Amino acid sequence: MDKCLLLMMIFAPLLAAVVVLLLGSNQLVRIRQVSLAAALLSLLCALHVAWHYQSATGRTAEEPFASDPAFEIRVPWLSYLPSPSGAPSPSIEFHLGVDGLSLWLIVLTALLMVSAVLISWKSIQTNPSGYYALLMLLASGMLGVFCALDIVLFYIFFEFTLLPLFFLIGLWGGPQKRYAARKFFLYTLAGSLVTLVGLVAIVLSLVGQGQPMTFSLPELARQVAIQPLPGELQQWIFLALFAGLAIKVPLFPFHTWLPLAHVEAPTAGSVLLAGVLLKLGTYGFLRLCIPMVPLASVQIGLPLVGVLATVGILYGSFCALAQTDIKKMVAYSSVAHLGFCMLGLFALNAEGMSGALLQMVNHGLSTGLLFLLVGMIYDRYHTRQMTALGGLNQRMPILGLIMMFTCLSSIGLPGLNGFVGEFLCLSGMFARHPIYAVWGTLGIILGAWYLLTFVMKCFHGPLKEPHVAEGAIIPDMDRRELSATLPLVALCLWIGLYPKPFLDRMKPEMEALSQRIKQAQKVQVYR
Amino acid sequence: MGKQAELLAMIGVVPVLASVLTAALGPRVLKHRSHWPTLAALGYALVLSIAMLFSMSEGSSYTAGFEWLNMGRMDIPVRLVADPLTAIMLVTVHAVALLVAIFSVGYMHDDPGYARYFSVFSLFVFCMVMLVMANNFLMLFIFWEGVGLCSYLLIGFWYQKPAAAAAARKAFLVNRIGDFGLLIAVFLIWTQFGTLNFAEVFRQLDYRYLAEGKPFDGAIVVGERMLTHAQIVGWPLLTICICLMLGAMGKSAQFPLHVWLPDAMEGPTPASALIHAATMVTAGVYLVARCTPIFIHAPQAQALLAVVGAVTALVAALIALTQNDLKRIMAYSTVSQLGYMFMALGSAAGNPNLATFAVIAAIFHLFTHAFFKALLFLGCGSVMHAMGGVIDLRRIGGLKKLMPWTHLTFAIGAAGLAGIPPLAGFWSKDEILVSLNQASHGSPYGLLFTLILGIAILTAFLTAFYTGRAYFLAFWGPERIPEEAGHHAHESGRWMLIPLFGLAAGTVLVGILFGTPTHLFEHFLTQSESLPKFQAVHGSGMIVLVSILAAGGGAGLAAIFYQLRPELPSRMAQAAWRFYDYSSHRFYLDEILGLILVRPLKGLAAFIQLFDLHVVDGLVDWVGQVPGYLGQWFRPVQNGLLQFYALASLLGLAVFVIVLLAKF
Amino acid sequence: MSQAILPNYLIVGAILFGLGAIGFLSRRNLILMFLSAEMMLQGVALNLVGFGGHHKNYQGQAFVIFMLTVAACEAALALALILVLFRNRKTLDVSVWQDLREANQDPVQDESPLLLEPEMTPMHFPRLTPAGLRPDQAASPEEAATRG
Amino acid sequence: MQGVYEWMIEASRWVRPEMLLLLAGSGYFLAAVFVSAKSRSWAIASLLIVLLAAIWLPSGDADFATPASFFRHDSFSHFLRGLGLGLGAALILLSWDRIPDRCAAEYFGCLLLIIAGVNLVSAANDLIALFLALELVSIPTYVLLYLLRADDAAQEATLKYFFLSVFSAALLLYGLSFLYGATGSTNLEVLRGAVRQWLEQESTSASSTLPPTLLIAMIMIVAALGFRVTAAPFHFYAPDVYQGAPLLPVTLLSLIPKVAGFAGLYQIVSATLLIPGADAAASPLAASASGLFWIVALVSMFMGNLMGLWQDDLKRLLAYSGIAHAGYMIVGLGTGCSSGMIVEGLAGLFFYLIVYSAMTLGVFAILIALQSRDRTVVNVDDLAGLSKSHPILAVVMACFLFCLMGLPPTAGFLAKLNLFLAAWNTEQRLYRVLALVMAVNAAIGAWYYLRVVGVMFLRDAVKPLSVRVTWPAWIVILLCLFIVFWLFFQPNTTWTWMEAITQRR
Repeated sequence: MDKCLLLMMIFAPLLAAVVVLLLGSNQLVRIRQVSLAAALLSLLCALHVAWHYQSATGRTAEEPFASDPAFEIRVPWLSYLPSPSGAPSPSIEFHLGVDGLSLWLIVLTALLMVSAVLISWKSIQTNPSGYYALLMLLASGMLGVFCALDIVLFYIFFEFTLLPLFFLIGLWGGPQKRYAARKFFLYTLAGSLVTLVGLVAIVLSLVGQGQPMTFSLPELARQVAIQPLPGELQQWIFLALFAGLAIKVPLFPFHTWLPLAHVEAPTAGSVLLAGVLLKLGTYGFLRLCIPMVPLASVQIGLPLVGVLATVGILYGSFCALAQTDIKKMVAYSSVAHLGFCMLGLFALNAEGMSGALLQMVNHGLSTGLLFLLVGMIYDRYHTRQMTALGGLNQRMPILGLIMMFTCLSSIGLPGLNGFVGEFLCLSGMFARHPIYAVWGTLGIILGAWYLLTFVMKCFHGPLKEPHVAEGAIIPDMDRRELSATLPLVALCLWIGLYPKPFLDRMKPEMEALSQRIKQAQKVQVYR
Repeated sequence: MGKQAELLAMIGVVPVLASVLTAALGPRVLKHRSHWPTLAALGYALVLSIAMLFSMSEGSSYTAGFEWLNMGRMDIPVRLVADPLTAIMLVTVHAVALLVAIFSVGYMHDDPGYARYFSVFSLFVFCMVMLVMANNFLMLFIFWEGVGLCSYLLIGFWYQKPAAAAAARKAFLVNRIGDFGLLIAVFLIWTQFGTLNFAEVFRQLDYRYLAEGKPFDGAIVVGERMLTHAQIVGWPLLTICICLMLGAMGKSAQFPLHVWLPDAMEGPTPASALIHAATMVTAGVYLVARCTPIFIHAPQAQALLAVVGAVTALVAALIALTQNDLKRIMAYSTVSQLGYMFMALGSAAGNPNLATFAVIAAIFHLFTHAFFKALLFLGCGSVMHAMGGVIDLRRIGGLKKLMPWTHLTFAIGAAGLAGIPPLAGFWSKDEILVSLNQASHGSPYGLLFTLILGIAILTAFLTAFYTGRAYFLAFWGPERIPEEAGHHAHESGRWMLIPLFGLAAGTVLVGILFGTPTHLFEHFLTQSESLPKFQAVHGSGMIVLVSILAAGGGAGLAAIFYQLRPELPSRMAQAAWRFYDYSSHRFYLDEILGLILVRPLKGLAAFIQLFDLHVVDGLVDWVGQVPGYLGQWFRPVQNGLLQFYALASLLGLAVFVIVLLAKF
Repeated sequence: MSQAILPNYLIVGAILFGLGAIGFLSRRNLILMFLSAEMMLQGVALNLVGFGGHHKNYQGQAFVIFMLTVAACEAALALALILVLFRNRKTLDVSVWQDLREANQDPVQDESPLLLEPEMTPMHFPRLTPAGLRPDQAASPEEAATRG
Repeated sequence: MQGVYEWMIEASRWVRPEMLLLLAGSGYFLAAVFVSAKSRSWAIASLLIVLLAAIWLPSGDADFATPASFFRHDSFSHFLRGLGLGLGAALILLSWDRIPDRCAAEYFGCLLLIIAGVNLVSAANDLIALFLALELVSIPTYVLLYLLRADDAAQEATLKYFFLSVFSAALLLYGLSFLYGATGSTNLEVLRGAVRQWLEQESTSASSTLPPTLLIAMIMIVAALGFRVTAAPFHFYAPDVYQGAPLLPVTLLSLIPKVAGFAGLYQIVSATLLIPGADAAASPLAASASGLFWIVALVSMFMGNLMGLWQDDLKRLLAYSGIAHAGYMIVGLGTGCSSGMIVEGLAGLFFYLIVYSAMTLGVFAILIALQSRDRTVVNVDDLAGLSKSHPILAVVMACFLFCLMGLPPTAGFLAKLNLFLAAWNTEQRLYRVLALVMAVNAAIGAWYYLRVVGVMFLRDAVKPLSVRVTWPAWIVILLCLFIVFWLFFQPNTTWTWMEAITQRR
């Protein structure tokens, strides 16, 4: 039963996509129900996995991660001829599993899917079957990335997510949707193809060193630990991986597709884009770069990412400050927040990396929430201009409250989720390289600046609404919208108030990874 | 131990329960009874904290606590600790909070956000007590931001008012600058000491080692590095102290980060009384006092602290001279008094033996200030409530007869602030002056502290003067009542008067009961384990005399100016027109900050936005077009001529042949 | 065949092949181009025959036979095709066929016209004398035309 | 030595299906003079004949090759003949009702001959047979190109294809003549033995005495067959011819010559370069050839993709796409030149060839299905609004295009992945660079495929398409779709097969 859980979680949305397509666009109610049911089923599976997940003990630098065997699925998929040494036939596998690195991201994805379905409930009227089918496909892809433990399978899911999102943006997006969709697609695709070369290089360089060929990520991590790749090769591989992942994250200066895609995407698209898809990049760094090429991560990753992430934090914040379009502001704030995330990741110690992972979840929650709420505002007023809105707190107190909450969570107020992540990221980086951390910390001032300015302009002060139809009273959040947001709010609070259960489940992996880095550095010194 | 632990836990838990309860039930169920959970909780917590105070002789107490965050070397439990310093803070907070809460019942009674108010109020008390009970820097930081949040929420309580919304944002942002410093300090402490626990850090910095000039036996293991004592005590400690100080400056509204506090008066007056006068703004003072063992090792930082305090005290007092808004005067006065406390805290620079006395002086002033400043604010609130929200001294006056009780208590508070003996302010201010006087003798910074002492005395004089001015203008002279007052123009009700009486009693009594006459406060506070060994400092008669003279002089001058010879002030103002102008415009500090900080940053933001759009994105687009250009470049090859195609193929072939044959 | 002769075959073959290639590239008359290509094939044939002699087996010659067959086949097709093309454009110049090219490219203009521009004047075809007439009695073609 | 008769029997023993096709094709030409039948009848007959040929196809289990035989049959030819017949059947289905009755017999006859030709290329065991088979593909193709339409464009296309094809045939023959000259035999098995012997001598003697004739032969053959597979710089005709000729012949042109060309290249390469047991590094010829393929692959990929960016004409676009894909496949060929790998470049090449056939056929099938008398689909923009008028077709088309891009979950991804793995596995720095170049090119290529997707989905038609897709077209389209996905989800069988066929020789 447990073995099938991951399968069910990933393929329930896929099945729903097919069903929805078969239903056709006329049966709007059915379509929504099926999609919601699939999303909920996925979420239930994810929660079940999270609940029964056994945190591994005794992770070592040699074996920094491996799936909880209770949930692992491994089926050969594409086998290559056996190596001359007579080892078993190496094959690309359909290898799913869950470990401390992916657990919370899986839960986050499943949770955000439910919200995404709910938020699209009314705002999508044109061709709903296509829309929901794509949404469901996207869910499958995203869950697949986090569950994949085979390097090729990982990449397959990684790439696959591009397709549904391309159509979601291109078909249901704003006025510039075609440009946005194309840019998003091509930019990220171009990067990730280079990443593919890097992945191939990892696998085959190990074969070149006489290791048996394998595509399994845990297996590769172990091989790399036993016999690290030569330093120069590591650097090349790092750069190749960096090309795709940095665009996906997006790190400054590779971020320009993001504001465009965010602004043009429909609300659910923005939510998932910010909430999950950007995490694919950071997750890729965590899953691929750090364990496979630890030395290059220290040698070039740290200075490169350190500088870019720091610049990104400040740069993103300043850009957000200059925006009058709310969605664009949130989009730029993502650049800043992911800067924190990357800063923590490349602190390369347990604190920083766990902070980064937690920050991924946090960003997913709070930026996801922000996009949901902005979407609600847009649904009501059909504008996202700060200048056109004001004092909405009086019209919609609940929305105002949740927006306030979300902004506070996003600016890293202690007691809410953002703080724990940012704190761990920055403290990790501070221990590694204080200068980056100090500059990064400046970001918390700027973050408060633009978000509170937004709250002040739109929710405080005298009421100012753009023209709405005669006699229409703009309603506050209804039950559907509340059920889309409240679970996220609750999770924000939980992580903020008591992060330990979240951190505990990633701890063995994180400490093993940091151990791995230390080991790599040591080997370097002795060489 | 166990009993104390329970006490501590209860003190922490009770207000938050009240807050949650009010938030959950307030709008629907409790409505106009929303204050009861808060009052009950605060009352209960006050009793508990007094019990705690009395059990303090058993030594510091801890709760067991639970793991909150544990990752890598970062290990942060939620664990409460109480030592005398905490106990005093707890009692102060709870006492003032309870009285202010009672006042609020009357003051806020028909506000639509009644429940919201009390919910945030309780939340604030929770954060504040947790702040003082935290046993490590991270917990402290968390609740440090927590009180900031509550402050933000209460300043922006009437969010419909643009001014309130702007003030709230300003408060939060300016505080964030301070928090930035504090956060850096936390990181530095963590990397330097490998722990964030107060006791652990202080143990590593034990004063004895420094006094004896010995290095630690062994070295401190910080991360992978081994640091010797000398390495820690050098610039890292100085940086830590300056960063801590930055944090304290933000929260305690020290120059130049004080700009948020006067604006914060947009919030409800009782909230101002509690948060922006008595408790939250003193968190910075508490932080520095708590970190005395660190500051001792960085005399430069302490001197800087004193300088900042002195500048703040003087500037704020000068601004307060000419303000017409009663609450604003009080706000500047708060800033000024906080500057006083900073001066005191800094007075131990280069003179470690004075440290404990300096802390005692500062905390004592904090203690007394809480009473009389809360009293003054509530008095303002009472006036405001009666005057229909108008508090401009040019429009009200002669309220003596209309509001006798308010007048009386306000007078007591004003006298306390001015430092008229034997009220509380006199004793605490005296101790600070003594401490400064001591610092000006026999420390490396003697000359500096002589100057600061002068500033302190001048400030004392100015304080007495502007307090007197406010008092006389509001309560004496011909009766002036603005039309907004309407039917409210009468003495406040019981709910509002009782706290006034309570605080007035406190103002009268705490100085005599705990101050120099009895030394109770001193004795109690010296039990703190983290403070260095106490060395009694005896005040000189000279200082007392100067202090009394300054207070009396200032008050007397005010009486002359605003009661006996009302035409004098305007003549003075004309004579010193430029100064008057500067002062009444708060020395244009907001404008200057806006000009050198806010506007450049906004300009930068606009520039970066354009840069992003045109340069970064333009570059990306350009790179995206490169393949297209290259393709364009190749296109003429496909010119449609058959023979050209054949020729090109043949040329390609020839190249292959040549290249490959050349290889052999 | 002795060793020494093979290079001669190869050289002549290469020359033929090269000449053919050059002709293919430089001739603009479709028929001449095709003949040039045929000439390349003759070069190959010479090569094959030479090698066959060198290796003392018949495979080279067999190859040549097959090759010639194919060449004949192609020639038939070529002539048919060229006929169609000529009908369409009234010229055998290959460079008139450049409509299919990369969009927005200018057509390549001839600087010099084709040297052997086919005369488009009416041609005089010889006529066989009809049966039963003496050659001198046969009418001249012009007369025949006027007679209808 | 056998008698001529036995020799002929021996030679024809393995090619019965092809003989059937040839006979049928020739029969058509003859019958057309006397019989006037509907186009559909010819199509049905052709389909039946192809099916019969497929049934007759000997199984690929055993290797019947004997050194002397003119033709041979092994798992490689079994696979490629199957592919050829499959493509033939698909082409017949696509032509179902689209051929005017007047030239139907000639059309289907030529088609059958071409199928026979492509099969014989892979069955040939002799240079002469190889050459003849290749010509058997070419010559009917010339006819097909202007059989259906006799306008200027079609004539020009035919002219260009014909002349350049003849030119390339000359190059091929020149190369083959040197191959024969260097080894003394036209039989591929004998040739292989000779090269092997020479290599053994080579390894014992110190000096490198590679006859330059072999190298020239290699280059000439690569050039000539590069023309068939549209590899740069021998690709020039492709865009013009594709643009000018009618859709059906273009479909054929984009598939059949590629299959035949790669089969021929593999035949030559496997005979002269892939010597089992010989160390790749020890063979200077293999090193030169892989260098040659490196350049050809690089230029093809860049030429195809960079030029593809500018195309509006769909057929021209697909021509450039074909050039680029030829480049990818040549990467596989080049990596295949060094032996001892786990992931065979050659297996990757043939895997890619299947996927390429499926996806290209799919795209062309949809284009053919969309043509109607009053509304032709010529330019990319003509596809606008396809998602509204033919939603399913648009989605299927998008699948093919994503497959061409190489995105998961389509077989295009695995095909590219295998080539990546192969390219990296050669341990040659140059080929690693090529892997990177492939990645870059895949990204560039994505641009113009995506443009088509974008036009189909994100733009509305000026004049919507209203054509009904016929069932034979649906069969082909869905079959291609099935292959495109099936090879992604169940690649193992096919991949193992591909590895097997390339290991056999």
